[in-house]
Amino acid sequence: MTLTLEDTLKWLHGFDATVTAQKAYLSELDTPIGDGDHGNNLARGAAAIEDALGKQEPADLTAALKTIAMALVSKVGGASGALYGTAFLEMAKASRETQEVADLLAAGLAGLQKRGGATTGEKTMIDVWAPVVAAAKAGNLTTQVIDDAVQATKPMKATKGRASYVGDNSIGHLDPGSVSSGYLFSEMLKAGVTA
Amino acid sequence: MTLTLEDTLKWLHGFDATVTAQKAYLSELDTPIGDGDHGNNLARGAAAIEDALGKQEPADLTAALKTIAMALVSKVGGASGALYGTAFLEMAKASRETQEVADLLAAGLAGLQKRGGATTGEKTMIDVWAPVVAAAKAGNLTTQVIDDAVQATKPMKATKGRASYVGDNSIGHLDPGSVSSGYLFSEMLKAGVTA
Amino acid sequence: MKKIMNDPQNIVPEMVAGLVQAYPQYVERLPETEALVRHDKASMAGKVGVISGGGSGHEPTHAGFVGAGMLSAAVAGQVFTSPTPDQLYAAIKAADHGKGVFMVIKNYSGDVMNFDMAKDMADLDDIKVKSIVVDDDIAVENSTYTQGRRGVAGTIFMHKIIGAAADQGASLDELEALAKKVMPNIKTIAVALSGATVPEVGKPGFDLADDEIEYGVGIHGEPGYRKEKLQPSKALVTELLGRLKDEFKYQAGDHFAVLINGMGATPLMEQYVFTNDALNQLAADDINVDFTKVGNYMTSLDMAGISLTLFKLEDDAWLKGLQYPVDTIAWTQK
Amino acid sequence: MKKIMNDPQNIVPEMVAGLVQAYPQYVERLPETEALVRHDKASMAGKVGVISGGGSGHEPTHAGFVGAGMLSAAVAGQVFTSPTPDQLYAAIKAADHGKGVFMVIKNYSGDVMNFDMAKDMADLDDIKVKSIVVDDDIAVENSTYTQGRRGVAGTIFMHKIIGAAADQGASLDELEALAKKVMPNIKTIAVALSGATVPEVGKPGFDLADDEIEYGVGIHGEPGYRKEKLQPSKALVTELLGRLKDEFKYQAGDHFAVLINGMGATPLMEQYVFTNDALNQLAADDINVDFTKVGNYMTSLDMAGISLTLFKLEDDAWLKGLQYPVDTIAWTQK
Ligand SMILES: Nc1ncnc2c1ncn2[C@@H]1O[C@H](COP(=O)(O)OP(=O)(O)O)[C@@H](O)[C@H]1O
Ligand SMILES: Nc1ncnc2c1ncn2[C@@H]1O[C@H](COP(=O)(O)OP(=O)(O)O)[C@@H](O)[C@H]1O
Ligand SMILES: [Mg+2]
Ligand SMILES: [Mg+2]
Ligand SMILES: [Mg+2]
Ligand SMILES: [Mg+2]
Repeated sequence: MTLTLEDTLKWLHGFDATVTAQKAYLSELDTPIGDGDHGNNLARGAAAIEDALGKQEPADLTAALKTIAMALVSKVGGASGALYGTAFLEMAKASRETQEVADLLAAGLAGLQKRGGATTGEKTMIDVWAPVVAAAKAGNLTTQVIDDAVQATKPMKATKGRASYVGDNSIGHLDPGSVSSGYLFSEMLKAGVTA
Repeated sequence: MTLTLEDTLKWLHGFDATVTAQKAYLSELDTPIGDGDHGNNLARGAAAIEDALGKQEPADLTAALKTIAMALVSKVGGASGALYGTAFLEMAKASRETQEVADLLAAGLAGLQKRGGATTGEKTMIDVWAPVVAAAKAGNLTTQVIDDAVQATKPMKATKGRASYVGDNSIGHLDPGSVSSGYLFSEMLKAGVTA
Repeated sequence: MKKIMNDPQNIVPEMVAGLVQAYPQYVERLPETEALVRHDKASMAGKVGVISGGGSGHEPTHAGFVGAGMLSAAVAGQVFTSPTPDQLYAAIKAADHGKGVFMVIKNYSGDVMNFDMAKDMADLDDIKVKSIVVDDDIAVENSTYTQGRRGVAGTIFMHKIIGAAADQGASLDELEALAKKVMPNIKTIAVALSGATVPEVGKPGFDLADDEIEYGVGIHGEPGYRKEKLQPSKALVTELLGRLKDEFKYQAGDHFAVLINGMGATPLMEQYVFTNDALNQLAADDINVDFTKVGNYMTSLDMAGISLTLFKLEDDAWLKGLQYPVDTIAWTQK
Repeated sequence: MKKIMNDPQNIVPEMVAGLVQAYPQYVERLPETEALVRHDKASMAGKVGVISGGGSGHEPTHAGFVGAGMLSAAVAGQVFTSPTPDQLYAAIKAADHGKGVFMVIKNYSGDVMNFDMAKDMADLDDIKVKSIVVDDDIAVENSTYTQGRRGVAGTIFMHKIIGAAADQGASLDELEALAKKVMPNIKTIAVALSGATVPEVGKPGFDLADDEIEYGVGIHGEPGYRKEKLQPSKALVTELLGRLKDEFKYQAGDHFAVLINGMGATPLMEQYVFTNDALNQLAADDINVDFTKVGNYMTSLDMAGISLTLFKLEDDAWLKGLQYPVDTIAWTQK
């Protein structure tokens, strides 16, 4: 399936609403193994996206993805600002060549990996993005796939990001960035974008 | 009655013991209307007196009073260090002329008033020293006189010392320096020094 | 009580020992005292000495201000207890270089009496000693019949002005005249978010509920004039600056120096937010703020809170005094 | 949570505004950013710019170190959140005077990524940018397979050394080589008495009981390696210095600089007591301490606690770098 401007706006509005509603929960997840700001960071990002999309009314998919990316890059900060910002920037770039959902998400994932240097199994959002992209490519992305990927970060030991500082104590906690990435993809499905 | 070296040592040992035992109580009295250190200040003084008397074995009354004064002056600090130190210094000076208890205490009181500039009714230790000296001169100093003087500081409004900073709120609290002065004179009576 | 310390009874000598070990280029300890004298002896030659001191628990006051352009010596008493006269006397002797010694005393009966006794001792040595009693805390009612007002954070400005003048060769009489002119122009008021815990006591001097603040507190746990619910920074500024305004009756166009002082446990971030609100309000009132300082200067152990000091710059020379070069542990400027 | 603030969401811009209003002689704000650049432009001419930045809540870090001899510019992110690349890019542009810009980055994935992105942006302008990632916190296990160690208080020494070298005309390559040589010689470890409360969160990142401390905590509420009952200062020194000793394997006669850093709510009095114990122990080990600094430099909001940094002075030039003149809000020396 291809990603349209309209679906993208619907998708991001959904994501922004969820992230805003889950702000406290996301920050709470970030407390035992991080610095307790993931919810605040993303809520700031969500507000910035809403603001930017409202003001700029992007003309096409590329413009929309770039607007989202710039809002994230310039308003979030922290690891997640750089990562989500980079992912959407890479999706924007790729969208000039293809609008295929799986390809766009794959471009986002490649950007994430370049920026953060993490691979799967390190208890980061890569552990959600990678299986989601794989499923999208296979044409069978479901909420089940997403939820399983999120839950799978729980027993992992973090070796990248702030959670790595607590070593073995990171085991047994969900990775906050994976949970928010889970919201991102669930909201995509909810917006009617299938892959 | 005249003050002897022996009685003086007995008196001060009694005072030191009482002050040390009442350290927490005296500091507590100093908390609502002062800075909560009167007990610690005097306990430090008591230890210094014991130490100095132990080391120096004063040969006569004047030497003993001076030793006590110097221990107080150099180890206590705060208002009470200056005041008690001055009082004993003036008593030491006077003791070269007279050993009459009432006269010695009167000399101490004069020193206190010169040093602190307070008169009766300002909710300071003067409110115990002044009636005690008056009673001593009249030859009828009793624990009752002392206790009454101490209790009389309770309804007063402080206009000198730290307690004056709380203005009307100083009303209803015993003055800590008056309580410790009460100990001083009660211990004097207990040591067999009458006046 | 949770404090980084060993035996609370030794906290002052251990603190002084730490300070001297850390900063031997600034301060030296006088033998068997908690009195610290300036290391840079050359900077004192031929000048009036300036000393200060008081109870401990207000760090970096007073030892942090010993150095060229500020204090010649400082004496640390027990926590919240004025130093003893023998130690003050030792500081006077170390600070005297033939021109006499000026003492900056905070207005507490204990301090005043102990400094007085030290002066009496110095008199016997024919060392000329004069002094100023700092009483900048407007939270306390002023009256000639009482002890008067407390000396608090504004003391730092007095140290600076007197230190600069002494460094430029002012005589003892000139310093006294300057201090007397300056003093009524320095006023301070504070708000506390929590009480201070004296190490030997082990519990705070006053208690505040989780959502309570207290206006007008002193720097030794002295209670203030009103408790209320926690207010936003802007409202704190309205209350504190409002009181200062009433005292100064300041007019548009007046010139002031401002000191925003953290009480010990209040982070700089909060102090800067408060600074922003205070300076905005002063600008709205058309006040010229020619000099600002923000930080922990006159603390009260682990008390959380802040004080606001205004210094009315009636004389141009006073601003120059604040800007004059100084080289101490806690205040250095070119 | 009791803090002096207005809306927690605006705490960073309000803090930055307060800082700039208080100290216009040191810093200027770049339009529409929380990036501050040195006011004294002449001091930067013809030299490599040095920038740093990171989440807020560590005041006076980073803006407090902007000035001649130290940083050219600094960027304040949200509380405990690395700044965004556009603001870092603005700081790079302001700091560049034709010789390129050196970035001092603390080792957090967010910081590293955002500074990287800023460098990418500067590349498009042909501004040469190099950097060091500071990772001095030995509480964290080191490994090339992980994020590695955190950057904490030792960062201040890196700022100072690089700032001094840049001021003396070192090239970008020389600064990079210097930073790489210096970095493994700076190591830090901390102990907390209480957690830090992020204003927007409203409760502490971790809880400690009334008699509990935690060794090895980070500066963002990251938990440490062990909780135990409150210990005397001497015992804290034994634990923290013991860990540093193990890392450095130091020998009698070695030369070190020492930074004792308060975490925000810890009074100077306690810091000096700890300093005394630390310097006594180092002296007992026959270590030469050539430079000491004590105070709140790399704080963690309202956390109570202390960190101990040792910097092994393998090269005489490094001590000279620490002693080199500097003129900033938080570190001034002749
Ligand atoms: N190197 C990395 N690669 C991929 N994801 C990362 C990396 N570092 C951190 N993350 C993700 O970022 C999340 C934390 O984001 P956030 O709390 O907003 O930033 P910060 O860690 O700077 O406070 C983590 O839960 C993790 O999913
Ligand atoms: N000017 C004064 N004249 C007489 N007594 C005074 C004066 N000022 C204070 N005092 C006495 O000193 C007592 C307080 O002593 P203390 O707490 O040891 O000293 P400080 O007030 O310096 O903390 C008061 O309770 C009061 O009795
Ligand atoms: Mg986080
Ligand atoms: Mg007292
Ligand atoms: Mg006292
Ligand atoms: Mg963060």
